[in-house]
Amino acid sequence: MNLPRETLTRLYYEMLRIRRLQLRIDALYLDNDMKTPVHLCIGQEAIPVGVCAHLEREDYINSTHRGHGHYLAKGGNLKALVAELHCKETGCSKGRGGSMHLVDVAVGHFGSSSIVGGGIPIATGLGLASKMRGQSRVSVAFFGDGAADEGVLYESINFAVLKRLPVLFVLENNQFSVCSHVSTRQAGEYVFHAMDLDLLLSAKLDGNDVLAVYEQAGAAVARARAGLGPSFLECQTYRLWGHAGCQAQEPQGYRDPAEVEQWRARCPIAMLEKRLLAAAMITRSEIEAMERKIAAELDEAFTCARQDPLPARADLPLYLFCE
Amino acid sequence: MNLPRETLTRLYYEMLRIRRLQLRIDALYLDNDMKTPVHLCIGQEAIPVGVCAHLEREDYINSTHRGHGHYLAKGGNLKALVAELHCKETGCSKGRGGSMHLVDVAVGHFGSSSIVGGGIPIATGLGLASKMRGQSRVSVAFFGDGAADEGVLYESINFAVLKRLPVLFVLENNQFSVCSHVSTRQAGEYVFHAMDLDLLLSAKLDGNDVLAVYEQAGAAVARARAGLGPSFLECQTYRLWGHAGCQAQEPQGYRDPAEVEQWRARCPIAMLEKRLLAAAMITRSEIEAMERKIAAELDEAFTCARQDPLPARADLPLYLFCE
Amino acid sequence: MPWSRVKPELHEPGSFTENPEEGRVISYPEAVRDGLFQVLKHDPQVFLMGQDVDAPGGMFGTTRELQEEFGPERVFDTPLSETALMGVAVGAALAGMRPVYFHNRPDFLFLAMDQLVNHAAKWHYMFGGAVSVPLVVWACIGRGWGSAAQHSQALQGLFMHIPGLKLIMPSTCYDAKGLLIAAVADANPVVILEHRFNFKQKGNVPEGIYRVPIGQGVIRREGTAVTVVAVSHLVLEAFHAAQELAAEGLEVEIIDPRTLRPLDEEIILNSVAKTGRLVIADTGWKTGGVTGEIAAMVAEKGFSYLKAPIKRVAAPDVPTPAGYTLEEAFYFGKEEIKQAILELVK
Amino acid sequence: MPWSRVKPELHEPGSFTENPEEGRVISYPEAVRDGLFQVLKHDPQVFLMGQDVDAPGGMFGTTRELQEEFGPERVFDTPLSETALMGVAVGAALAGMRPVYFHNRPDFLFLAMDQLVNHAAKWHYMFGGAVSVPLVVWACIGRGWGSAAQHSQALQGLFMHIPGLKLIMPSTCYDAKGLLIAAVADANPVVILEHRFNFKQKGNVPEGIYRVPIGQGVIRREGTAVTVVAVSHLVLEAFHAAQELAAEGLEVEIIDPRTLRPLDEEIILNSVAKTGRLVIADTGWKTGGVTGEIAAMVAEKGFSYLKAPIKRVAAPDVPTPAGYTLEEAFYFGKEEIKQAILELVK
Ligand SMILES: Cc1ncc(C[n+]2csc(CCOP(=O)(O)OP(=O)(O)O)c2C)c(N)n1
Ligand SMILES: Cc1ncc(C[n+]2csc(CCOP(=O)(O)OP(=O)(O)O)c2C)c(N)n1
Ligand SMILES: [Mg+2]
Ligand SMILES: [Mg+2]
Repeated sequence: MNLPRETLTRLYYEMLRIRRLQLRIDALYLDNDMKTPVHLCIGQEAIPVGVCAHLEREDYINSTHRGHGHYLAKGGNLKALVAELHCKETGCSKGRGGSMHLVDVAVGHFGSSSIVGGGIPIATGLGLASKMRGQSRVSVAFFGDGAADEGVLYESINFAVLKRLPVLFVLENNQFSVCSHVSTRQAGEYVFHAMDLDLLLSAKLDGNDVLAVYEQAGAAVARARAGLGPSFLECQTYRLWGHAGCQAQEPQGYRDPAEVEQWRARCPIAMLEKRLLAAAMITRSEIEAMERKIAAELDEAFTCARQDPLPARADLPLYLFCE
Repeated sequence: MNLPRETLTRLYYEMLRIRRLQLRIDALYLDNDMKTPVHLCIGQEAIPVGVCAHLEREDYINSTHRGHGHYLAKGGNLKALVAELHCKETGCSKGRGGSMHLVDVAVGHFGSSSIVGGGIPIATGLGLASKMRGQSRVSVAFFGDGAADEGVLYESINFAVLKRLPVLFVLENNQFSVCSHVSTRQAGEYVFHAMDLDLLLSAKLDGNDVLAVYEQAGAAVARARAGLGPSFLECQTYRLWGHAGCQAQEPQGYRDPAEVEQWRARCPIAMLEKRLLAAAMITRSEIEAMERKIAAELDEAFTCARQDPLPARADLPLYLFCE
Repeated sequence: MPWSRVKPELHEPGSFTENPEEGRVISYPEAVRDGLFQVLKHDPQVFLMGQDVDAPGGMFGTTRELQEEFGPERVFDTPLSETALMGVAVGAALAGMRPVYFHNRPDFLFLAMDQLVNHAAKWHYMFGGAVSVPLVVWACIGRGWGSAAQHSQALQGLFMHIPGLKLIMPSTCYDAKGLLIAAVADANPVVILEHRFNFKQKGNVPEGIYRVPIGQGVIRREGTAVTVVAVSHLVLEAFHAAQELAAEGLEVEIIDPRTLRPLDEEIILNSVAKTGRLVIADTGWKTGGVTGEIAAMVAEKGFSYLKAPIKRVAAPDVPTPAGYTLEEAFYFGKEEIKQAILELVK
Repeated sequence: MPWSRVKPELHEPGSFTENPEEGRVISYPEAVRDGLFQVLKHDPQVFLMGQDVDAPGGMFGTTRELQEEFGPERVFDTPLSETALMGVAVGAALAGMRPVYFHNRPDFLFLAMDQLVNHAAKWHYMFGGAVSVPLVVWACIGRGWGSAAQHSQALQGLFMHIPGLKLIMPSTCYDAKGLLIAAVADANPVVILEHRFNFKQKGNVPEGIYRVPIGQGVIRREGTAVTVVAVSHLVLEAFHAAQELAAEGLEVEIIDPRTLRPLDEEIILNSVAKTGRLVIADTGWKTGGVTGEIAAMVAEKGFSYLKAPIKRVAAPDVPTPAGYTLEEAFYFGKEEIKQAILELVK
């Protein structure tokens, strides 16, 4: 908590904003206006926010199918995101990508893959470009525990370590890949924690505590900017919603409702709110103001998105090649 | 050295036999009778011999492009190997595979891949079959330091650990992948050494000391048979010959001749011979007898191979599918 | 995944499935599940692996409760390690097991290509017949609701090119079960590509074990005017197109190859010999795909039969777009097939 | 690798390379190296990565001493991590670098298919043009000395099927350099498949920078009797076949597409319009490959021109055998092309 008030309230605001967007999506999803497979990160907001708080506009991130949080935390355009969810021409991917394929090059977001693990080497390559050009840009790969099953993570970390690339490998361990618990896919700790810390700075932390994420990410980003090489941050968290779609669509029987409740009690936003209020660093009315601001922003984004034009069928061939 | 004399002389004999075969290939290669890309394991004989000494006929191994040693150490048919090098119908792969694709199912050798790392998951699958059937068979994956760059190793070890499969991952670290030194491909120790030993028994050992290999492999095989799970053995060694072809064909300039000389002085066969002679566990005349026996065996194999029939061009379509 | 659920609907009357009136009628996913159930029950060497095969939904219902039925040793979830696990399946098959490896989407097979193409497909040949790989790889082509470029690829054109692989694309509930059982009984690596749109069907599916021969096509509808070779769910689209054209007095013959490799060339050539006109419809990209091979085969071996150019109805040569308006432009069916037929006869 | 060395030999007289008499004549590997040298020299965004690109041999000579020339930052050896490193190249390309990724053999690309097909090929489209991937992937098809099933695959048939990839297969020293330079200048992912047999050539190669346009075929020899579309080193084989047939009074037209995707359909159709007869020769497997697509394209768009069945001369549908007698049976060239031509005219 020994952070400036502005920083703390900013972290709170960013998490709240991501949460509100997703609850809005959840509430409207069954209207079928968003014909796109959404993967909500409700409960996991602390990770993108805590990490991206250290990033400059030109720093790179790479995201996943569960990418709304990363996109917003990095400063991605909200209206373009909501329009994309509505498959509109005004969407960040012009309606060609949908929820799983967000992009905003203006803020260093070069596109998210829905192939699990697919973004990890790409983020590594963005880091390589930064280093080759002698830039101080860092590159962050966000990925889940399912992606950590893929050999490409081992290969990418090895390459990043070998070249001391300015890359953060941020594992969002929410313990599930669809309905598959991590214990049915991995035994023991991730081996990367055991690497020589000088080669790979690694840490395992509470991904629902935004301050813990903020602190560790700060060290990792500083290390990367200093040219000392990559980091591996395992953030333990939990998705409170189902794997895909809205809450009403979650299949039952693959996880214990009691477990969900325990994690609900550890909501990253509620936890920070409690501490901020206790420390009198924020007031209820300030929070309400934030809520109003976000609600207005969302109202506008959704209104526009609904009115925005759809891609023309005749434009199907566009963008196959870059001229 | 506290092993029975028979075991020690057997280890010596097996290494010598592999060495002599390869020197014979080297000597004859430029005659162009063996129109196949040979990858000799001269200097690395201790690893296949030390490991396979613990294996039963029905245990599984999987090998690589540099597979002559594994094939012989596991008990593969010598004449069928030499015939395969000559692309004959009598070859272990009927002349369809060549030097890089050896097989002898009678001794649990289910085929070697020339895709680096390709055999690692296959060996893991053979181990899975053994476990599913409640058999005590173990499965050994031999592979090099180049293969250890591949993510499939990480994935295969994770799966073997997860299912506690009876698999030995035997890394023959000869420090080179073709002309590329391991230091240009890997930084620091292989992460697998850092795994919880109960999950993955790991060891780093002198791969030129057959007794060290024998001892560690013994522990790993016992562990596998007891159903306790996989092992990872990093055997440090060196290939005294070039990557491929005969000695005369080795390109110059990618490694220091002095380095080669240092390793030549650590020839696994010479080292064991010295110790056996010193301990009076073997005599010069016994060694000469071995040499004569091997020479005769090789003479016969090469004579037959030269006389054996070539595959008929008309048989090209055979073996596309198993009926 | 919720966004890829489908609700079964009975065929409209005139369905081409085997005597839809009599016998047991079940849904397509149930037919696949029944096939899996039979092979797991009758052959102890068979096991089923794949991500979430043990999930409540059971891979669109095809694997529902099979783990409860046969236990976690024989039906198990896997890590997301497609490369290694394809190799694991190859290794188990080499030892004589009969792995059935389920994938949610063909798109993910790109991670397993090395083991599937460089290893499984070559092992029997490369070792002169000493070993064999009785492996079944199953994946279901996605479509709709913004599945987009990485969750909707119809990759039969790639697999059809690989010697050593067999390639199956069923179009009916009956075949889905019968071909799956035949694939598991086959001593070679077999790829089965399903299509989500097939899953809407219900059809006649006998109980117990039966096999549909691999490499044998079937005439779904007899006709004399034009031959339509259609793949997977497009067989049904072609069937409906043919019904409408019959009203206009145009009799279209519909060939369902059922297996693309080996391809039943004879049944196609015989039909073209009769009609002299050929339309080929495939869900994959047009360029370099299935329609290209079938057209070339006929242009080579049945040229003298042809009275008109060969028409190909296939996916536009672009990645699948996410947006539904663009999906409408990308996908095709009855109307486009009808159009192609009419262009050939006018 | 020693077993895959080649010694350059000058074309026999009658070579079709651009005015072989005048100008600078260098070997094929030198031509590729010259292309790399030029792009590395003139564009600081270009870098070269690949296993053993820094080795003494220099990837068959194509990368010889480039590291000494441009330093280890811009020309570097890589770990054997084909999956990740293709993604690394994609990421660097997204940032605006121009990676050139060399592979010893196309066979190894099966490990990189996910990044190449699911990512590189789709990135520009999937994000509505917001990003692009200027990436060149180079690999050299192996042949002979028992290269066998995993070191000899001619995979153009697969890459030709993928929207979003461009695919180049040069057949002359001149084009090898000019197309490489064009590929590096292209803003999209481009796959270049070389063939070891091309490396035996020497030919006329101008100094400095020049580009051969991607998507433009060339007539290697004019003729009126039969059109032969040949790919890569088979262009030379076809050329020699044509020379022999000319003696018999048969004038064969030879089309070298040079790029398979985009394919220069017009040059092929125009030629068939003239000759009415078509032979297609490709080093890849016959079924579902390049010859299938080209044949289908003509059967669709140039049907009325055809006076005879289309003939395909392609690799037998089996994995490549190791033994030299079987290699003789597997591979083909001048004689088989000649045979196909004669069957069309008799
Ligand atoms: C290579 C690959 N395999 C499987 C899938 C199917 N799939 C989509 S999302 C998902 C879950 C991934 O889990 P994780 O990486 O932990 O991310 P999370 O959904 O938990 O955020 C899976 C398996 C895929 N998209 N890509
Ligand atoms: C996937 C793959 N990448 C590259 C190659 C080319 N290649 C053949 S052998 C070899 C060296 C492999 O080194 P290592 O695994 O250490 O085995 P060693 O040759 O040292 O025994 C390479 C890179 C290949 N065959 N497969
Ligand atoms: Mg997860
Ligand atoms: Mg090595």
